[in-house]
Amino acid sequence: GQSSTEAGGSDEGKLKVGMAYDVGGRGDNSFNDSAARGLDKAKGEYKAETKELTAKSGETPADREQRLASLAEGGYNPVVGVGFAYKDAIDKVSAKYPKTTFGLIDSASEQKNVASIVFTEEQGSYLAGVAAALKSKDGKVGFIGGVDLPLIKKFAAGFRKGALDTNPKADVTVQYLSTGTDLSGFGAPDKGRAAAKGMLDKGVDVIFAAAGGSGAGAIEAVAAKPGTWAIGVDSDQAKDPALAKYSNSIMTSVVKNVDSGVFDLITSVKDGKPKTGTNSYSLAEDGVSLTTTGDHLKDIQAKLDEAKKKIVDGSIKVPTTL
Amino acid sequence: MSATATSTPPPAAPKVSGGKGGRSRLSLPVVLLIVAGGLIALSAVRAITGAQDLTSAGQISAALSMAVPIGLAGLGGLWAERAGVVNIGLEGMMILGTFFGAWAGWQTSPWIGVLAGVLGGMFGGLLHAVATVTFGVDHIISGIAINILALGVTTYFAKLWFNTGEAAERGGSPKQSPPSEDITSITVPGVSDWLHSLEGRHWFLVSDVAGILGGLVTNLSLLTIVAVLLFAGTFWVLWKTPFGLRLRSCGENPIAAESLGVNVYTYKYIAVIVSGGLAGLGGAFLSLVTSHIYNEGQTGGRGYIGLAAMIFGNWRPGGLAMGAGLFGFADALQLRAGGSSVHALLLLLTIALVALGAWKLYRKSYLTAAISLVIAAGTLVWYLGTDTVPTEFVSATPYVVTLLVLSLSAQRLRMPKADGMRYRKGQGK
Amino acid sequence: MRRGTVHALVGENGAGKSTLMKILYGMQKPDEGTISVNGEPAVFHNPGDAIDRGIGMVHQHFMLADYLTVLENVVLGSEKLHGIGDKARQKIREISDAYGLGVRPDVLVEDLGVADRQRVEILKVLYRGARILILDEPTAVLVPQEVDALFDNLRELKAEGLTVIFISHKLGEVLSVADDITVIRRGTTVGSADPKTVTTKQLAELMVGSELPSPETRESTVTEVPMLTVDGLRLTATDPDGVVRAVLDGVSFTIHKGEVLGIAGVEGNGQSELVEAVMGMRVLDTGTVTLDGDDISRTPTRRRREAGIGVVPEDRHRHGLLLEAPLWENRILGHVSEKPNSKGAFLDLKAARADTERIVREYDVRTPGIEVTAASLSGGNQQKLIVGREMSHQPKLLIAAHPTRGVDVGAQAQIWDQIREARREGLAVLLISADLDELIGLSDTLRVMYRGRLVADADPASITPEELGSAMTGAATGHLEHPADSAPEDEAR
Amino acid sequence: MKKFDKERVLLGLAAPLLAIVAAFLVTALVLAATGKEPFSAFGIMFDYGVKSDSQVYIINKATTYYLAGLAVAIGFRMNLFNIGVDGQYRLAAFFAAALGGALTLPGFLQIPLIIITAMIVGAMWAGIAGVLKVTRGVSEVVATIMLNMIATAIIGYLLQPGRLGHLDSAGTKVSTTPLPESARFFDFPTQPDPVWGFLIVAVLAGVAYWFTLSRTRFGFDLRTVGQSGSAAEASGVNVKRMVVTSMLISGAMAGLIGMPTLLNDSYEYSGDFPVGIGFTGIAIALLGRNHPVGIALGALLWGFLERGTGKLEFEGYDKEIVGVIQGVIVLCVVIAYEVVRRYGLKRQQRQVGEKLAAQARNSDNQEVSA
Ligand SMILES: Nc1ncnc2c1ncn2[C@@H]1O[C@H](COP(=O)(O)OP(=O)(O)OP(=O)(O)O)[C@@H](O)[C@H]1O
Ligand SMILES: Nc1ncnc2c1ncn2[C@@H]1O[C@H](COP(=O)(O)OP(=O)(O)OP(=O)(O)O)[C@@H](O)[C@H]1O
Ligand SMILES: [Mg+2]
Ligand SMILES: [Mg+2]
Repeated sequence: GQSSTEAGGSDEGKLKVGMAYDVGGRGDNSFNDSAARGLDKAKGEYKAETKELTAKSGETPADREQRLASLAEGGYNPVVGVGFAYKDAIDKVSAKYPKTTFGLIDSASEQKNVASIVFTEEQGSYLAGVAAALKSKDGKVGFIGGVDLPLIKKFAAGFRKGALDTNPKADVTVQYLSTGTDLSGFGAPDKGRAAAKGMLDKGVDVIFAAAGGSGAGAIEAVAAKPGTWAIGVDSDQAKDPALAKYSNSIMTSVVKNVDSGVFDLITSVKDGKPKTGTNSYSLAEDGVSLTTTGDHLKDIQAKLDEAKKKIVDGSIKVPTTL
Repeated sequence: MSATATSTPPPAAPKVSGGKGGRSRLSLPVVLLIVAGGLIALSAVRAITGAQDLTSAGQISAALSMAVPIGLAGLGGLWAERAGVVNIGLEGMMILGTFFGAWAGWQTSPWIGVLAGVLGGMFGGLLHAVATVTFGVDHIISGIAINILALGVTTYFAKLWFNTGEAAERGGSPKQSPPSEDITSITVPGVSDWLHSLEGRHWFLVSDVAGILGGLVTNLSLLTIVAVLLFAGTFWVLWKTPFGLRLRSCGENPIAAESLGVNVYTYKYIAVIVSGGLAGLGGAFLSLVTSHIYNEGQTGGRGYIGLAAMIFGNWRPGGLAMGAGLFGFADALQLRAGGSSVHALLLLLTIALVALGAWKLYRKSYLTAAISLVIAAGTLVWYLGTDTVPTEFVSATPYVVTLLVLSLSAQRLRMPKADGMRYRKGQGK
Repeated sequence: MRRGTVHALVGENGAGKSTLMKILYGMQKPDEGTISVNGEPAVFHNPGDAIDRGIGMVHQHFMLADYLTVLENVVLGSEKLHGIGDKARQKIREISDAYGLGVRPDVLVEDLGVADRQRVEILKVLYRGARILILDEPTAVLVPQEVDALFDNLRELKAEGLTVIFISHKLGEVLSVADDITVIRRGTTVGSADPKTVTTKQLAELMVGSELPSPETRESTVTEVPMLTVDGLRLTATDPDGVVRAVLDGVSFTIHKGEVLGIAGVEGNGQSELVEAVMGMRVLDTGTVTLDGDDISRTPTRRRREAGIGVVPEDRHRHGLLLEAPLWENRILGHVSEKPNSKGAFLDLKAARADTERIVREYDVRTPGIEVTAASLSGGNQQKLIVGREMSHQPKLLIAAHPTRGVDVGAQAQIWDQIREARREGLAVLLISADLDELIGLSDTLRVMYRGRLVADADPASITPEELGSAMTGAATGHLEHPADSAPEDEAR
Repeated sequence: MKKFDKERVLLGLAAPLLAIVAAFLVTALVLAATGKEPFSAFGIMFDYGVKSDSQVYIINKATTYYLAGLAVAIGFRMNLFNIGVDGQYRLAAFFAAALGGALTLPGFLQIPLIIITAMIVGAMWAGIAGVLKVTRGVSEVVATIMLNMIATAIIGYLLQPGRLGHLDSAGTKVSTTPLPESARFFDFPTQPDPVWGFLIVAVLAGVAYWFTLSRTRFGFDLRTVGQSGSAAEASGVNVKRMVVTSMLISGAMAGLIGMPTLLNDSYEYSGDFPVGIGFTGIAIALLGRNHPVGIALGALLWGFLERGTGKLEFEGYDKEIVGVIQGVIVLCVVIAYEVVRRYGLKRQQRQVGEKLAAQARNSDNQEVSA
């Protein structure tokens, strides 16, 4: 029979950007939203035509391949896969569509026509660790990870290192909400809250929650106890309308500027010089950073800048595993 | 079904004890004794290991809030199964509860959210009743279908209702609702502080009791109190009122009930709808109390766990409460302190196994005794040789415990006799 | 029907007695016709309506919830009368004392024997203040002594002005207790009789429209060759409380080729367990079972059946049939490993179908074909199919548990004939039946089972059902001698 | 009798068709109520679903679903509710992937080894529930639910760098060591995408399922237990052993579920290995009424719906509607089957009664006239 995409055919000249989001998609107030911001910017500046598709939970590699292929076949170029789950799918699909540039967020592909966009989460987390250690009264700080995935462990490792480098006597508690392939830890605010309360009960007074949706629960628990701080993740959580009530307890958020990664990629394609290889967005190029909403970091900004400088110049190496 | 009608009389060999003697129901003093024994052991373990969190107010309070949704789901299961309908659709009804609870909750007030959650669950219950009672579909199959449907519907409507317009501005997303207001929590003024200071002393037993009581009087959500009342209310309604007698008779022998003028369909409908409502309330509790938002996948299988807790509790509210408490306790322990508290529990497990072994030795079942003692030795070695337990094991603990408990006691459990059977009006011979 | 009388309703199996009573009790709706109570026409939509009009029914199969207490069973549905608490308990005691029923309100029904359950059923009806009492085959499961006790109760009720409708197949009983008799056949009234003048024989002929067959075996075919030997059988069961009880103890007997051994006993005294033990469905605690010289005590059921044990189970729906499967699959059931049903590990569907056709023909199973489900056959035809199936494999031993229960007279005679014929060819039969006439008529040897033990034996040529009955209640043990002179009175069914 | 059968077939088809029509009606209502145009949505799904690459996709999806449906159906035929297919296949695929990644043997050895490992692991995991049921009386429903959770924990524990996990170069994804080339299953070189070779295994599994159940003594015994445990026991089936055996077989079949993905697609087990297919299998077994052909149709329908709704998103619909369609289909189908089953039974009883009555009348008349 006829193939679904034969009609496609790419009309050269017009910039068409295809986005394949991870589970959650646009509107997740987090990672995917950040990517979407990059897309929106391109849409505004370059009048790009866009198509956005979203993964659903429990799908197979084949589903992701299908999603990417349908975008590529539809003439979208670049096609961006948001999230490391797209790695294998992009490896395969990019081989089939050599003329299309693919963007892969948070993972690295060896294919020629793939631009891998990775972030040094551990560096951002390191700064969070520094901030936490400085703000904590007696050095007890906590890390809540949604699921014990390597990506989350990167956050944990950086945070711990930052805290210990700042205050060698710091006590860093690390807690994951679920483990392995059970991803419920990313969507269970009640668990985040219970874990945070457990830490608070033990005297922890700064908690960094890299736990997706569960982080809201942790922030809520922190907000209920005066004199304690929460650190958000992925997007500026102090500006998250869902957390507006607690924004005064959110010291800062470690953000990955996926939007600039996405926008840069789109720009490179538009300019006819598509990026390839691994593009690392590190602290140096503000690929990761701490937000300053609420100005809670003012008093320690100098120390943070100093730590940042050391990381950038390489005198501090931040580990990626615990 | 004629099996229920033509009950064979029991073998006529003389019974050791006539009448009620020897029934597996534990009397109140025995239960209290067991509870006291458990408390002493727990307290001793806390004292020895220094895992203070085991009985802290925070732990108990967290355990309670983790236990309530499970307990409510289980209570839903209890209602349905007491009327003879197995409800494995609790999970789906809970999902409906989380969804509708949050949906109404963020727009209006949380109490209206609670109501919406209950109604959502009741709708699921109604579907289950229509399928199983009116159409006679196998209960498990209908339950599974409802779980699939509930997930599909909520996922679709979440995207439609939470990711647009005002909802999106207030922080909604395709997977998440905007937050709703708090439901009032109460703390018993002086008592709570006094207990808290007592707990801080780390005295043997006293501090443990103080911690537990403290957990029960601090920051108690009104909805938790409602849940506790529902437990008591369920016991009263099902065991102390004519309505409850009729309802239970439908689970024991619907044909007999029918022959006495009980409209079995009506009671089954009521029971299953109430069941859905309770599961929905459990869901609403999740999306309105333990968190203020709906999240996709938020129930995380709690409906199934509730069912397990109910079986664990031998189809009785008291036992169910204990089962749910156990799950809640394990969950909270894992989340609050992870490996170290559970590591302390290894010691408790060792003690329990030794006690079991001794008991079995006394009862002359040497094999079981030997097995218990060997496992006890194993856990002791494990305890001494490590200082934390991998989190994966911790998270699996409640499930393993459930399996163990069920395999040790399943034969003593007694479900309603006509539970799960398809009943048709007028099928009696 | 007159007030204050016992009105008996008789008719063969499936005549429509129970159906009629269910209509009276509001459990089924009549297509046409009217019911009048106390001269007023009444329409019952459900049992509740009937109860309101003072009609109470004790069903052929007990309607009790095992896990509820007697009190709960009694007050269920009539909680408005005296609540469900102490007042109700008091009332139950009162009624129980008034009619000498001896019912204890707080025991679980599970723990009661048959006779006690029946009294609970009667109490249930009285508790509701019923003035019209329907008893559907109340005596089927009782031994004669219990029947007498029941009749005493009935007479007392009658004296109180209650009306009793009494259904029974045991015509002797009917004559002894009834004031009026109505006979129905194929769903219509075919006559009435006066119990003072009519004989059981006349009544029986009225019922079936022809002469009654008798189960009597004329000539003896018993040989000296043992076919089944059961020795020192002991079987225990653990109840939910973990208490271990012996359900069979010290059971020993031998059945020879060509012999029918009848086991009498009140239901629930271990007969079912004995059958299961011989079939290999239960693991013996001690004892041996020998079939045709081979020790089969540890042999699994399948192999025992292959070795020549045929079974007509007591509950055909539970143990003998796949109700929703076609007849030919039911023909395979239990003999899947034997010819013609299979070759090696594979089924031989063609041969199985063909053989089913043969059984249907030879055993006169009334069915339009072999593709219909077993559920759509009538009870008697289902039973014929089972008998045909079991006989088709030339069993050495036939275990027949209530082989004619719920079967009409025609089919009954046919089944008896088949058993006799096979016996002549050397079949050994273990016969268990609640129908004492069948038992006495068909058996070569009789044993009585009581509380898991064989407590008495008797010679079927001389024993009467009454004597057997007293042994069944444990009142007599050992060899039951019958005074030689008095010829057994024909207590036809 | 022939006529009888034809009507039965008609009745058999009536149920799923009714259910699907009902499902589309309900979905149309939902779409319309939420302000979307339903009919063009169905048009899009259908047009897209019949395209050649869609067909490949659907077939590949259906391969997995079919195996899942079979695994569940084996239990259902026994009246056993193996809710644990989900945990069984995940655990099986995980261990098979770990083993496959660790070895490099010639393909003809390695592939069977991987498949057999998966089947054994799946069987063992299901067997636990079977053994607990027959020895300790634990309901298989509860036991398998618990085992699902425990399987998740075991995989979580072992799928860590340093244990059986392997961290990718970007440091973000753990998986088992990828299978070597030799351990990959062949593809059918269809255009534009290949059809997975594992389809062959699925078809064989279906044939084996059909043959075993309907043509062998073992299958007869199994079905007997499913229809009436007590009758099976009396007929000489060792019911306890049968429970364990069928749990083992169901688990072994569950072990195959992850294989198409592992051997034809992902070549490794990682955190994004598909989850929840066990539950999809339940839906599909219900839909296909435990019949090998029915399950195949159910699996294809599921694949079609998922493919079609993927396109819907492209056209501005919400693809989550697929969950609604699937849920409604399942609920409708179980109700429709029950109604039809009951109607069929009643109808047959009545027909038999009438036929016999007619026969009886005829013979009566003859006697009278004689
Ligand atoms: N609605 C109906 N339509 C047709 N036949 C029916 C209907 N209801 C019952 N029957 C049949 O009528 C017959 C009467 O059965 P019933 O149980 O009343 O007999 P019975 O006289 O009580 O027999 P038994 O002595 O075995 O108890 C049975 O064959 C039953 O299947
Ligand atoms: N609604 C109906 N209309 C007509 N016939 C029916 C109906 N329902 C059931 N039957 C028939 O009535 C019979 C019911 O069987 P049942 O066991 O009640 O018969 P029975 O009269 O008790 O016979 P037996 O004396 O052999 O036990 C079957 O033949 C069945 O096909
Ligand atoms: Mg009757
Ligand atoms: Mg009958």
